[in-house]
Amino acid sequence: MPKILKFDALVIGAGIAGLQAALDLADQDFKVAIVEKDATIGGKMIRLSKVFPTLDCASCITTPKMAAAAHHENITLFTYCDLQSLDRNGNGVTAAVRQKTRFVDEEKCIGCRQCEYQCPVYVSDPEQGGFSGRKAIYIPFSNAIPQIALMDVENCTLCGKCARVCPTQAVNFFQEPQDFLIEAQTAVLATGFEVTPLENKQQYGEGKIPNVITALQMERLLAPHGPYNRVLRPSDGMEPDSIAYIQCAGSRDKSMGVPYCSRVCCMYAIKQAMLLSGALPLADITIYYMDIRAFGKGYEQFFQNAKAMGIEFVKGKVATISEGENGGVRLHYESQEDGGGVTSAEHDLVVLSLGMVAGWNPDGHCRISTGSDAFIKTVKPKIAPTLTEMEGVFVAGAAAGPKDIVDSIVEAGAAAMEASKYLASLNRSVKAVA
Amino acid sequence: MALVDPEFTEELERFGVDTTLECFNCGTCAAICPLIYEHFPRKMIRYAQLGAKDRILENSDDLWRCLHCGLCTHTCPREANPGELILGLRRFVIANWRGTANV
Amino acid sequence: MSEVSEKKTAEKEAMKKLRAARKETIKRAADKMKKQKNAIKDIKKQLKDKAGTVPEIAEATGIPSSEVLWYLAALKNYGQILEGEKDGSYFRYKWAGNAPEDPGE
Amino acid sequence: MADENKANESVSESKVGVYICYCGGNISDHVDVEKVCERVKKVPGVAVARTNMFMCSDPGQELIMEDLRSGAVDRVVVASCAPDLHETTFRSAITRAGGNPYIYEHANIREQVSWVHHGNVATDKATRLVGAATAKAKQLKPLDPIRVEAKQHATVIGGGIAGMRAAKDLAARGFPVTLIEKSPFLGGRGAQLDRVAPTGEKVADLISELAGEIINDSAITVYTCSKVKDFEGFVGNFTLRFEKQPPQSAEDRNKIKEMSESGKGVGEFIPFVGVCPTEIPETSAEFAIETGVIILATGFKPYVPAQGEYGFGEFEEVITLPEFIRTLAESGKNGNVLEVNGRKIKSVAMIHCVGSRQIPGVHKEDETGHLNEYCSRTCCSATLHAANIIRETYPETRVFDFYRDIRTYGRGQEELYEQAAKNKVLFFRFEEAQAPVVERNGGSHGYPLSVKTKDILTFGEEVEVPVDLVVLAVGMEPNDISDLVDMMKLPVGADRFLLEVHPKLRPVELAVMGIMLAGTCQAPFDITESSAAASGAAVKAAALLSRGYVELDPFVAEVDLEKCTGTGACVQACLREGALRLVEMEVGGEKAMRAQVNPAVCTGCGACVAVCPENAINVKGWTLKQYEAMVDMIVSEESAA
Amino acid sequence: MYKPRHIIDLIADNVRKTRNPFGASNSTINKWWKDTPIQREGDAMLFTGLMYQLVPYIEKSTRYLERYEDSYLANYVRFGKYMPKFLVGLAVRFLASKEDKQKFNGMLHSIVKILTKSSVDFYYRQELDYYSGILLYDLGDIDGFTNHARFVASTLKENGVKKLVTVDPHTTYALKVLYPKYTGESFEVKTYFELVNFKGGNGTKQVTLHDPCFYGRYLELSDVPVKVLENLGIECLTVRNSGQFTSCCGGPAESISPKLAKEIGDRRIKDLQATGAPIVAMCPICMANLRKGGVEAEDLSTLIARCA
Repeated sequence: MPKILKFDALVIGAGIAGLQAALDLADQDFKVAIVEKDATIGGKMIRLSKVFPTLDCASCITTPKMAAAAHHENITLFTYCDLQSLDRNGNGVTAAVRQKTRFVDEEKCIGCRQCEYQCPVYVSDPEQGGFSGRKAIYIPFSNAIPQIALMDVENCTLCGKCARVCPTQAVNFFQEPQDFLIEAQTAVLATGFEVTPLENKQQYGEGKIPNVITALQMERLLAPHGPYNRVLRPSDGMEPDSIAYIQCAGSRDKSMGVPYCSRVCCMYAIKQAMLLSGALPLADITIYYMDIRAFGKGYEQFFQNAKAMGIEFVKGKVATISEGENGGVRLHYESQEDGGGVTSAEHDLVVLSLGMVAGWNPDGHCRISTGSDAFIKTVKPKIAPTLTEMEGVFVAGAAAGPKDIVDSIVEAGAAAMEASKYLASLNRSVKAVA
Repeated sequence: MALVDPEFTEELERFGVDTTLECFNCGTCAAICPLIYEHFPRKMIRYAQLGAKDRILENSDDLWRCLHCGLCTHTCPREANPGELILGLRRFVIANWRGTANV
Repeated sequence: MSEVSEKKTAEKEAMKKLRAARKETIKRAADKMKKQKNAIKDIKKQLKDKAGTVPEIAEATGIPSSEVLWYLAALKNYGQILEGEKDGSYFRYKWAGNAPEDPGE
Repeated sequence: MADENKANESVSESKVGVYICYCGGNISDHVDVEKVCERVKKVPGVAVARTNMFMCSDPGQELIMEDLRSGAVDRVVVASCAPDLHETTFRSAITRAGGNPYIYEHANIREQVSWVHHGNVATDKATRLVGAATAKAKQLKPLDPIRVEAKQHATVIGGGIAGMRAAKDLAARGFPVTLIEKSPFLGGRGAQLDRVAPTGEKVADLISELAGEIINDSAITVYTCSKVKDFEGFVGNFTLRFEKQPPQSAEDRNKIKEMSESGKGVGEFIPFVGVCPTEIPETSAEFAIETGVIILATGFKPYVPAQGEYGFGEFEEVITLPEFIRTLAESGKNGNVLEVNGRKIKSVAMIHCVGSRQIPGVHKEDETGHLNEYCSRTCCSATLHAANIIRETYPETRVFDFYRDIRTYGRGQEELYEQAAKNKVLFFRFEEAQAPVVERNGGSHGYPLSVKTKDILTFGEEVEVPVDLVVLAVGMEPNDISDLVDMMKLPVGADRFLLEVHPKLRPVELAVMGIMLAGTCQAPFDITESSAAASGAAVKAAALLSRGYVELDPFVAEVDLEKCTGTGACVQACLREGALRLVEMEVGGEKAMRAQVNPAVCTGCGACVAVCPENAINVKGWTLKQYEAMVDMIVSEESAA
Repeated sequence: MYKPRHIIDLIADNVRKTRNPFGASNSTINKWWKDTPIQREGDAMLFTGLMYQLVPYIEKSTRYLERYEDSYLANYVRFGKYMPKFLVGLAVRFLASKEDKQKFNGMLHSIVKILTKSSVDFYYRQELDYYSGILLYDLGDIDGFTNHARFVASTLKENGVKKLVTVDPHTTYALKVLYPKYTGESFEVKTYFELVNFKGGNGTKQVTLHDPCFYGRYLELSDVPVKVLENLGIECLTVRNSGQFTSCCGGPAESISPKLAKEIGDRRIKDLQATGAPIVAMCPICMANLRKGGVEAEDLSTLIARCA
């Protein structure tokens, strides 16, 4: 019989939406468990450079929320855990959770990174867009929470150096996954998004054309402790003079099975363009787009500022990308405004503004269905937008459709409100019975 | 330019084309077309949307540049079927020629 | 004393089993590590005396330039490479004099 | 003896820890952080000085906590971004390490240094600021926050969808709520819609449901026809006085008339009017409530086009989208052609971005000198939704859509756009500087108007569309709440909407503590987003009320009774009623008048400090001595390069 | 560029008169079966649609057209229909070389060999083997196409034909997709390579496969030949723009603008030559157009037959 842990509320996903929902519940003195599949909390946001439209550094906003959640007396974090199932159970829900193996004893590890320094194997680091290497035993990144190492067994030679150097004997090659149950009265799904797979658009090279990168990779190039600490072209380390953004590279395109708008790409492209013009003042930056969707508070003004800064906006969807001269990248598009017709342009570095696809499919895990866009279905989208088909289970952030950070945070508050109302209603009925 | 004639897209339905207005003019078809020719085929599609019959007839020869290779249709983000649209316009033009010849 | 050594023997046995079970992964990882070591050695050789750009290092070592950059980034991450002056559109990189030796060597 | 020494020397013995943040490069790109650290180490009283990539991160905070726990430091200076971002972050870290949160001083070397200075100057200025903070930190004394009880009650101002959502949420969570609405009806602007994009739900159903819950909830008291007259107090203890009066505005009277004509009564939804929750008052009355938190949900109003803008006001065939939505809803289907006022409409032009996305130099300011530079977020979907309804209900009515960018960003909205294309809506795209022109048609085409535009989609050629009707997709403007803004000292942005503290850190809170904002008083939102914002505001209120008390920073005036001579100058100077007064007390066996502070009311502005002839009053945590120490340090050589 | 109207009228006229676009009788063009014994009864009828047979004529005549494109002589094309000998005389009597005819006929022989080796129960009746009319469809002469297709479809139906084995993408698309839509008659249509069911063989070499548009996109059959060759031990190298994203050889433009056809063909050849391996095509039009760009592609049929 697996051990059972009891909480008032359960939050699935520790991205910005999940953290905010958990904090809003914990601040009302409810006991909250957060289950996160990744080894660190912080979600996609902690991996970003700066965020629109205020250009705050993403870390400046995310780290305090991460720290607040990690240290909140009412919040318990379960990182590197998979949600196996979520079912209704009496008045509440039961989640079956599997603690994945870090091969490092979580109680013992003090995050000193001795193991990491000693490990002889370099592995391409997804946290750095694959542009740099980490070791086969590692801490995800410097502001990760918790600061616990984990081992990448696929790249481990079992040389044992990490175990020998660990001051607390935390390395455990024999660790097994642990299953446990969380019982709570209510749950919030904040399972987030993934970016549109590159393979969906053959014309854009499927990731095989050098110097064509994704916007999330560009976030890393722009981030303070990015792989190169500056923006360089990955094929040969050249500082690019000309950078292009391809909008709707993973959205609004039925030919790749993503008909909907991903809502954030226009703004993040504009934001990155602004950051780039700061980092590389002499570089030409071009954004190829169909419609600029700067709809949020301050967004249109942000867009107009970018235009005024000299960032070039070209109307037209790029049709194909091909390898150009000397590591350059050639884009083919129809120039609509100057009557130029079909033309092509070469850039040193090209960024695909990929869209959002659902981060988690509830099918087989819980009795909640998804919309035609594969995001979690909501049942009262207008006046109670966080309600799902399952009683007492609410949804927040990009789990219920593409959303930017501001909207995700606000919606997380709304989900927390629904959850706390649900808790209040249960407690009242309990009282009434008593 | 001439007035917009919205009836035309319905006229085109006779020639097997019913997606004329589904195109949102992103330009993918023009850029992916192996011809690399001006704004083709979007230009023709846009004229069809506007009902600019005279423009289509004036430029009708361009329609026969199309290879009917289907790349535009395959990559159209709106599934507006630009390739078939061109084919439909060819039919319209031929009917026009032949109709005119009969007069 | 004997208890300790017993425990050690048991551990050794278990490790042996684990090695056997993960034979293929270990082989793959070890091959990768070997390739990395050679590449790092070559890059280090190039940078021992003078700072170089990515294309220069790639040219001298025969390692594709994108991989050279990857190694430099990874090594820089662990303090073994320093970024130097900019030369045209490229930066020069140098071996960090006081950095600890690569533990893999 | 030893203790006494310690007390006397506490200042010089303070062990200050200085923690300097790289802020990822935000600071370190311009300030040589390591150099600042080296220099600061030499400043007297600095026990340790450390740097970190992100001091606010967990490992960064851990550095501070570890030094406190080990006793290496007992005063903390963090040099990083603006204090409004992270001061509380570091105070709570100190608390977690067992320290008093007020032994903390913040040096802003981002906004005040790295974002405005570059090179050596930046490093030098940062050093001086950190030095000054260190000098002050040495003088800091542990303080206790002021704890005030919070009234277990919430007030929501505005009875639209957002206001109702917030009120219902808080009531369901267990707090009594007062809902104040200035009109006789609940439902707000939402009630003036019909079916809503993209789900096609009827607002009648949505508003009926919410209003029903509000009316039937005994925890919610609704005051309609009511306006706030007076406001005072502070978080947890606000007092609102408001007046309930018989409806006076023409708009309200019209709606009441429509209500009586509809034959519907209290509690029922009346299309394009709303739900009247309670009898309409015939006499005026004043009420006062004491409340712990206030949620503003004062909503928006549609932009009214200027005379002549796209022919508005000149041609009767030019109307706004809200007007059209109502017309469309109320015109009974009668054949395959839309009829408006008995006129057959065979061709409709819809023009986007009217009163939104205005550009200085291109668009004209309104009579108050304002331009709406923002996007109104909802009009694209609303327009396409209306276009679809026309095409699906009246297949012989053509629709022509003139846009700048189609912004169907939300879930299900791009599908609306696609559906419009499938419904054979014809789109034209124009540049902001070359807006479409609406003109009287020569009459040759049998249509009263024509719309001409340079169409980007047609390679910049001019196209002309003859039409019977032009619908202007007008944007949103905030309702005029200047009375509330003045009364409550609410921050307003350049766009005239209420301004949140921070769009991500505190998106639904205002800088005035205890006041939240919900819905379109903050920015244009659709109903989904308004509801989410309202619930988001409610949850902040719930957290505040569920604690039962509010902790305020102890930075309030403090009287040194040994120095006070009771001149009363401070009371005269005090800007906040009730914060300072003279009271009779025994001094040296004699009765005398002395100044006394009410810490819950005092805002720590320091006006009293400036006027006291005896230097007998100080703001805690910001004493004159501390200021002097800072100034001394700034000009001293110790903190110089 | 030639006036499309002239070309269309010419071709439509030819098809109407002779049931093929060249205005020569089918029996003049279709002679490949004469030296190959094939049964006249069986399960599925081999339906060549005359494409392989026509290519040598198309090739020669377009080369002729190419010479006069954009010259004042181009305008005389419109008189072609009044002088049927204009093309017939040039193409059929003089231009199509015996060598070429043998080459393309040889491909059909290979297909027969492949089908036989795959134990397909097929038959051939040259009098029922008609041109599909696809060119008329492509050119937009929907009436001309429909009339011709109805004739072909009803002739086949009348003769009890239900299953067809096709040999080129254009005919396959016409019979499989267009005929049901425009004539109301449906046949069970399979391309010959879908019926290959033998393995092994002697090839370990690599080839560059050029996917025709109709197989790649319209019929989504590109995977099939790759598998067939894989089973024969032949590796198909990755070509830039292939499968559903294949790039046109330029062939379809040849009747209107041979220059354009060549330009597009040359671009495609660059893609194909990038792999370094010999180029294999599976459509007679592609073969001809690649050849114009200087590439002698092998036909899939002869490759399979050779390596089997």
